[in-house]
Amino acid sequence: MRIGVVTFPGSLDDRDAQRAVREAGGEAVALWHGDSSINNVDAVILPGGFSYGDYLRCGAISRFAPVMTDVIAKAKEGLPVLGICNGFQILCESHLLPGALTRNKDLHFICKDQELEIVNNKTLWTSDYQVGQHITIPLKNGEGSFQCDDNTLNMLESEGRIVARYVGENPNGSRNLIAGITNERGNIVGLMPHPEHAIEDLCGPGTDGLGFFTSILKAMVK
Amino acid sequence: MAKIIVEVMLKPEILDPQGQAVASALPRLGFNFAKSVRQGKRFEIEVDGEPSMADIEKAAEVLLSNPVIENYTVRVEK
Amino acid sequence: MAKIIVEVMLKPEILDPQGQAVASALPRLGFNFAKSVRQGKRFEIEVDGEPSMADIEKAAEVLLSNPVIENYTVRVEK
Amino acid sequence: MSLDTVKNATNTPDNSQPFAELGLKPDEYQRIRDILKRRPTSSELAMYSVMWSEHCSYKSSKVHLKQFGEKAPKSDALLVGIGENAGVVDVGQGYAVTFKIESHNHPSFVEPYQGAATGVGGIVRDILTMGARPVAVMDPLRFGPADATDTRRVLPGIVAGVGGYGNCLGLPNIGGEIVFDETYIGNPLVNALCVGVMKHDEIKLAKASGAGNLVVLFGAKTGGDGIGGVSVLASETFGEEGPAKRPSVQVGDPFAEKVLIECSLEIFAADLVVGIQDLGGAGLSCATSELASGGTGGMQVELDRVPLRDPSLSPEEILMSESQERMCAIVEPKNIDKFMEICKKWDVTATVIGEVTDGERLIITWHGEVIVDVPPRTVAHDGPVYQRPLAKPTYIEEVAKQTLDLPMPASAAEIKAAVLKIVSAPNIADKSWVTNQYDRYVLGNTVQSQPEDSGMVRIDEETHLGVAVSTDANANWSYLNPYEGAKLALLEACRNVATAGAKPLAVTNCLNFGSPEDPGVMWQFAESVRGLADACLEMGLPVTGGNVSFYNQTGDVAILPTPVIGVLGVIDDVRTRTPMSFKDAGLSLYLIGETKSDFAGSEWAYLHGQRGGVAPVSDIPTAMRLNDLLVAGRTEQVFVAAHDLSQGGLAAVITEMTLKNGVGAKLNLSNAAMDLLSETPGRVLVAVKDGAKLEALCAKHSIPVAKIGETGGDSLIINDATIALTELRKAYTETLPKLFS
Ligand SMILES: Nc1ncnc2c1ncn2[C@@H]1O[C@H](COP(=O)(O)OP(=O)(O)O)[C@@H](O)[C@H]1O
Ligand SMILES: [Mg+2]
Repeated sequence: MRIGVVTFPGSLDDRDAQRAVREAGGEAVALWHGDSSINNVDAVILPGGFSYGDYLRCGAISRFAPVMTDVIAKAKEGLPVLGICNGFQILCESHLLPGALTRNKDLHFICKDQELEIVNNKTLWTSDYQVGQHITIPLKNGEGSFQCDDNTLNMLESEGRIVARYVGENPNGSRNLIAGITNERGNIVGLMPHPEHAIEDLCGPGTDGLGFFTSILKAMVK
Repeated sequence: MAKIIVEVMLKPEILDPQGQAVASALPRLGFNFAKSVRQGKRFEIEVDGEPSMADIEKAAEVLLSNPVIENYTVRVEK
Repeated sequence: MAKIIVEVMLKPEILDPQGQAVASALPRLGFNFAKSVRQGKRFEIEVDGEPSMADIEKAAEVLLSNPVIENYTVRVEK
Repeated sequence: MSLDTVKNATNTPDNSQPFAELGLKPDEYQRIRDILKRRPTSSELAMYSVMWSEHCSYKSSKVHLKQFGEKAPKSDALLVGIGENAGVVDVGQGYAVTFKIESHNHPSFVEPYQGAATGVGGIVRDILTMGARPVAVMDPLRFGPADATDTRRVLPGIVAGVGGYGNCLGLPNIGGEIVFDETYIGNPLVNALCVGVMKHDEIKLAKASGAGNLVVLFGAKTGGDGIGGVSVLASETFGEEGPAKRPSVQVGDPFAEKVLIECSLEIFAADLVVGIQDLGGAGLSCATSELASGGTGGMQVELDRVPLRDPSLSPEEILMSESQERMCAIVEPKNIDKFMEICKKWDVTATVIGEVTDGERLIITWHGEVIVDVPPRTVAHDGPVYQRPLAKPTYIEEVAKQTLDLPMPASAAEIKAAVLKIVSAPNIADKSWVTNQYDRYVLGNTVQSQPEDSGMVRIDEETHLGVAVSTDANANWSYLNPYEGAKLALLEACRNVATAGAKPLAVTNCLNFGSPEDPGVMWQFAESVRGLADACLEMGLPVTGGNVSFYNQTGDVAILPTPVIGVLGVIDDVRTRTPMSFKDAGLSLYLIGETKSDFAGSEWAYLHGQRGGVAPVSDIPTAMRLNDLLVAGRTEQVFVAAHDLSQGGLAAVITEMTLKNGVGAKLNLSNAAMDLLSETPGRVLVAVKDGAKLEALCAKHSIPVAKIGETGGDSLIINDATIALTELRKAYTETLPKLFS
């Protein structure tokens, strides 16, 4: 199973995403923002970071990277894509996912271990979790507040497209405590917290994040 | 050489924590004139020659603003 | 009810990484009209009654802008 | 103003020049004329003035810093010593680690966000310049009183700046300090530390050798940033009304730096540079003169090739500009195409601005005319050296005579009140309001970060080799006794590293003081350096580098002498490190080390407005045995948890240990007030399963140890005083958010 991890200028958690893929038993393939294609990897991860310095709007400039043309086209045909943090922002800017991620309500960058509830395990990236399962993984961003209009919110809720919610106090002002969402088809997932930083006990809050990576590997052998 | 101004503001229904922060800071400093504050972006673009307004509108729409949460206005400054 | 607009821009001599990033992104999207881009802030302040312009100027200077690196302009919108 | 060429300078020897405005003394100006055997051109004058400033030439501190070299213990671990951008130590398995602290105090007072941000950016480039991949940062900070209005302006900005820049670079922040004291109002201290890792054969040096090799400037374009800043900022004391000369501040672009880091590391990996230097203080003046004098001496630069952000800059300004995110490399012609290719890949502007030449002169031209023709050593290294007058300040004897009069809690109610008072004090209270604004996870190798005693990162995923770093200063003790204060700061930093189980290996420092023109301040400085050098010698630890920041004073009020000491330790298997806290009930709590009545300079004394008394005196042999004990106890897995006692004493430590995992503790103390609040150095609180094993270990290292309680429950019980953890947590965590949210 070859999972591509795209590195944009300013990507930071790309190596960590690759490590997570390997920990889960997959093969991590480094993709470059300037590449014209994703050279037939089976899935793509858009990693966290500050691509293009988060200037203008997070993900607004990366969205137009050459490689994104191929990512967007194939994602629409069902290619599994996981956007983590900055990757989630890029997916929203690319309109592969609805809504947008805006400044945290207290205007600070937040780095903390965040409890989440998995509310949809039908996506290609969450099948290894139970619905209602609580996991704790790092949240670290300055613009993680999920915002959208009421219609979009109702659609996401009614179609069960919310993947994970924050548990406890709303850390950043996201509507309906949304931490992650998916598209109709369930192949594209955007998640604000960082599962790739919760894959070993030593350097993160446990291993709760590994499920996102094992899920996709299982989904692809099926 | 002309200067183009693009102003981008969050849509009214979208939460604006920065504007709110300013609104609540003002009274603390003894300024009580503000009923509400919204914070947005302002771009000053220097252009040479006569660029097509259509181009600039397009750039404002696809790059400088995010239609999901923001509105924009474009004007040429004399 | 009047609306006050405060525009805050980095002083010309101060580096503007955001504006630079936009300026270099535009051509990649096929927009070649921009010679330079500066990005600043725009505040829309709703006020009731007739606030003293002096107050608003003061607020712009001490809170809305950072005089060390930024300039501001204040105007009332009809 | 017409171009002042060398020819012009020779023909107009008597033109008067503004050397004083540039911070040069008449005799310094005369020396320049003697060196050049003519008057300097305006560009040469700019270079000399900025390179001979306090900040760049260390003219007041040099004679004292020498001791770090002279007294230096011989250490096989030291691969690169003082004099380069940062020292490099061998940590085994072929790995080399470089680390250094730098200050950005005055700029952070003027513009907190940008000052702090560019401070981080500067130290990271120093580390990168050594050929290393930066892997972590730390930020020792000092502020005025927590409730002072200016602190409310400065602290949030500085914290946002440290985070804004470091987070965007993808460097985990693994530690630092936050201390509040009146003397820092108007003089906040922003010290930034960076750690970098490389293989031995990847070390790079700042030297321009090999005639015909090319001088390449790459990174951001040059603008008017902080022109003269380096001399003005670091050499002019602040008047009452604020900074005497407000510099045009430098604005950082962390994205540009992140790209510059990746670009440089790819260039290093392809082995495309002969020498490399970052552009920090003094910009091109520093980079060109240091590179040239680091090599054979000859260099020719065409200044008009430098890519400009602001085309109106004059040659003098280009030489002095402190625009951030720039590097200067020496590249063999055969490698230049590959070099440019990599820069293109990363979208980094790179320009050949000159070449290395035979001979010993640095020659800079502007549109073909020679505007600089100097022996580079005279600019970079032969700056003035001052023997500043020293005088022991009169306050030293006075404070030593003062006897402290402090409340000593005895009853259960008093004990409870005292604990809640001290753990809610800004200096002791929970700092997560600050540290939660820093990314501690990025790069995926952070084993320990705040609030552990030291930051720890894994440097090899297969072998689990890692390093631990701690920075410490106890300015209250340094104020009472600068010599002992510096020693005690070193001992504390070492202990913080050893507490986690890492072996102390090397030392860096950032010496923050008032005006060197004040003999009393100069005495504090000299005593601090002497203390640190003596302690390093006795402990066999090399000083690998550091930084000096003078003029931290408002009017004639200087900050407390604040020598921030950074210690790097190595740990062979990070998986076995000793954490600061326990998760289980039923463990025995032992206090290692002896508690005396040490209240001078303590937080308890500070809270009662008393600065006097006699500081503790360091006991280095015992401290070294304790460190060995802590490392041995880790290897033999004797400890479940261990936490170093420092500011706030046992009261602070037991609070942090119980609240970390929400497991309570019960302590039986014979002399509650002293046991809880005294700050006797050289103590560690440990939680163990097997007390006998611990006692044996302590006996073996002949260190006193005593059982003082056990873990468990949902409160902290001290003799007959009971504090519910919920109440303790409230007191400990509410302070900073209340002040700064
Ligand atoms: N307090 C100090 N202790 C040890 N070395 C120091 C100290 N202050 C400065 N140095 C050393 O002097 C040299 C020059 O310092 P500096 O000019 O700050 O270097 P850079 O400009 O690269 O930051 C460096 O090697 C630095 O480590
Ligand atoms: Mg340097």
